[in-house]
Amino acid sequence: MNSLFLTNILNLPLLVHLALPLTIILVYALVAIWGERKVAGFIQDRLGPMRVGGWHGWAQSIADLLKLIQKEDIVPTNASRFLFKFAPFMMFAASYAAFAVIPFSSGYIGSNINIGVFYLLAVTSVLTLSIIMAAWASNNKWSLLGGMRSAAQMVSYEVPTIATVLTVIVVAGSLNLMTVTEMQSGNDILGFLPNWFIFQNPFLIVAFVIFFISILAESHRVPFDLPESESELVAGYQTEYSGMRWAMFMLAEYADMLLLSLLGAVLFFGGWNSPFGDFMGGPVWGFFWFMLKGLLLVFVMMWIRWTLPRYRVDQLMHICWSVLIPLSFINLVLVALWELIF
Amino acid sequence: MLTIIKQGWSTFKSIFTGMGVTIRHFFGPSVTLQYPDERYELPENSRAKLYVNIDDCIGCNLCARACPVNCIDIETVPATADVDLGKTSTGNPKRFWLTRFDIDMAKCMYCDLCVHPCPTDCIYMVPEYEYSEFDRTNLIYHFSNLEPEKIAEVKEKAEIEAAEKKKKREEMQKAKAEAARKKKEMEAKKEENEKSGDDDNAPSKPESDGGE
Amino acid sequence: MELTTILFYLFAIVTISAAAVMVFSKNIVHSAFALMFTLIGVAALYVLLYADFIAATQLLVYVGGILILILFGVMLTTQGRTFSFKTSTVNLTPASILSVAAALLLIYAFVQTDWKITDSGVRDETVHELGMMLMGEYVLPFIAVGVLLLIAIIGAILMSTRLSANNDGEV
Amino acid sequence: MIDPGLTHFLIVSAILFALGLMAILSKRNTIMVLMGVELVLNAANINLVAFSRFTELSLDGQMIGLFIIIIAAAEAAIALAIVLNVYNRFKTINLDQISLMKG
Repeated sequence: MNSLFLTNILNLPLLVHLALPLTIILVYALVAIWGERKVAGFIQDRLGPMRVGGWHGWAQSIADLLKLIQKEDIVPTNASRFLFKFAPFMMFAASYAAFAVIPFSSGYIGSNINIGVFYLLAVTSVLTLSIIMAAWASNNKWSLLGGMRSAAQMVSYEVPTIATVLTVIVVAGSLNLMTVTEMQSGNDILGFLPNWFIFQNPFLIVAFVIFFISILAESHRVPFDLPESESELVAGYQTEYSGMRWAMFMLAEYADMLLLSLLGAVLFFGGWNSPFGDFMGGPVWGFFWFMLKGLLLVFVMMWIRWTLPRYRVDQLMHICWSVLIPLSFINLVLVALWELIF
Repeated sequence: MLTIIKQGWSTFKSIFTGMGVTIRHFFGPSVTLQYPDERYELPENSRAKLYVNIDDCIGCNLCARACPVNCIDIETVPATADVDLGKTSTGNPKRFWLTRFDIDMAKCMYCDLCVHPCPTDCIYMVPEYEYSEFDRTNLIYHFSNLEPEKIAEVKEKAEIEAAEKKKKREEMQKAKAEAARKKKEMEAKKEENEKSGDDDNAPSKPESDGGE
Repeated sequence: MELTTILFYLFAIVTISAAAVMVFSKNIVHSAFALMFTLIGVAALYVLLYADFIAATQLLVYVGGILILILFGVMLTTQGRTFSFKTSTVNLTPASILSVAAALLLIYAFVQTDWKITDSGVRDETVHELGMMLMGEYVLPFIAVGVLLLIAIIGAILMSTRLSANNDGEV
Repeated sequence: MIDPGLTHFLIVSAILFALGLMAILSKRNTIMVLMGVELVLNAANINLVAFSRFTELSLDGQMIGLFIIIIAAAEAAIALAIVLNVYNRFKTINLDQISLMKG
């Protein structure tokens, strides 16, 4: 396996590498949007979409997509046209680019570079800028407020995210997500538990909790969905968008959600490793396990969405700066000590 | 430090409690209906759409008077003497042609006040709630079951009869007036006679009213 | 022609044209977003130079940090409610003469110099080596930079808090 | 097109440097000047990384580039805090208008 970014790009069957994560994202987004509505329905003792496509309305997202494609593409009169049109694509490009370093199974990773996680975090930080871009270009005060909130939120929560990712990196000793996953194979802990990082070190459980809260905030999920809090800001930075551009935003948000969930699955839950040792191993089952873990985390995100109310902006910042950040740094030190001693 | 830990613990506890509640509902049964496929059955005495059993209506107008929003509009024509409209199922004789019995459900406020005064229990609410329309005028329900020709015929007949009756009554009144005048004259005469003393004519019994 | 060559020219053009847009744009927010393209282009150039760690750092620090700071600065310091944040240009002639002269001089120097090129070729594992160097040879600058960052954070926080405390005061 | 060598990268950096200089010299807005400074720093950084690729400087060049990025971050934070203070004091960040010493 080539370890360098550039040579990797040059050697591969480019189209396959481009198409594979894109297909995964698109299919996932269709399923997840339908699934989110179903989860919402079930939790509220409803059934959710039931009509399109027969069994439990499975074709609802496809119908929605077709509707969105047909919609008129509206650009506000006083908007900054180029930035307005460019922002959704940039946002999707940023979250799509980050999928390059996710090891989908033992047989497939987009680019097996050494700086894996670091690259992922760097690329996703572009998301923030594209949100500000969309917000400012819309020339709408709700958009701008939502965008500014979002920027503040994402920049703040990047700190605990990176700190918790760092704790895992301290344990694993590698930034390469493939290597990190390979280190978690086997079922040795207490004889039956898989060798996942979350079971290896008690402080990594704390790290996972912090990480999960931070990715909730980073992907703008309830209870941290202040950038688009409907009751205050209409729809935040998406207010002026319609049709396909709005769909791009939704796609990017869902892709971001999946990306961070998959990152959590790689870092804490053993990536594509089967929970039963060699049973149901291999690349294809690896992909199945990996997506299962990622989608479970996505499901928990949806579950939380229909449980908790939204935080206030100051509470949000308080949670980040005076709880999560100190806790994550203390936790980093404790994890390092644990690794040193045992 | 201790308070912070306590606070954190209570935070997590409450979050997990809430999540427990939601997951229970997640696996619980749905309480909604798939509307166009399934429908909710309203109880029998629910207040929904108004219905008039026109065969039982005697045209007494009580419901229209009871209605606070004037959504019931009734026009009746008295039946002529030669037709017998029969009786209602409750035994009341019907004496009017119901040429119009319109209920404007757009105005109706489902107060149920029109139902109770009805002597024959012919106006009541039925448990039906799907009657939305695109045009407001479609919400005016016409309960009268007479065809326009019949209505015209009935009206004509009624008019003729009314005219006859009127004539009769006029005549009668005239007769009455005549009788009264005669009586007066007679009385005056009698008085005169009494004064004179030789008249012993009994006062004639006034003619009774000729109306049926 | 190799793909790297095409990529180099592509990113060089993107970098330079975005920088030009940044300098000559009338609207300061447009300038900031043009700067973003420049920074991403520079990051791509780093990748072409086999410096993947620096490239990612560039993205994380510049695009995800400094640029957002700059945008916040723009939003917080622009008076009025106008959507267009205009900036004026002064000293256009001397400035352009000076910068064109600087560019020509630098290019002349770069082209004329006989560089001693030792192509190190494809380099694996810059992260590992960089980490070793940071903890070995460069440990003193590393600590110094850490202290500098800490001071910068404290200073920035202090200045901003004084700002909000003095908001309605005498300053 | 020739394969990019050291000189190509240096030329790109030279042009970036000139554009940064242009922004510093010709703009009145403090934040625009700051952005010009970032451009100049990036130009220097490209040079260093290019040297590390093509000359004996090796990884030391990248190391210095890393330090420059870190210091640029610190500089931007402090500079923007200063700009905010200046704005609070003068209600403008136009460099020509915030001079107290009328010379």
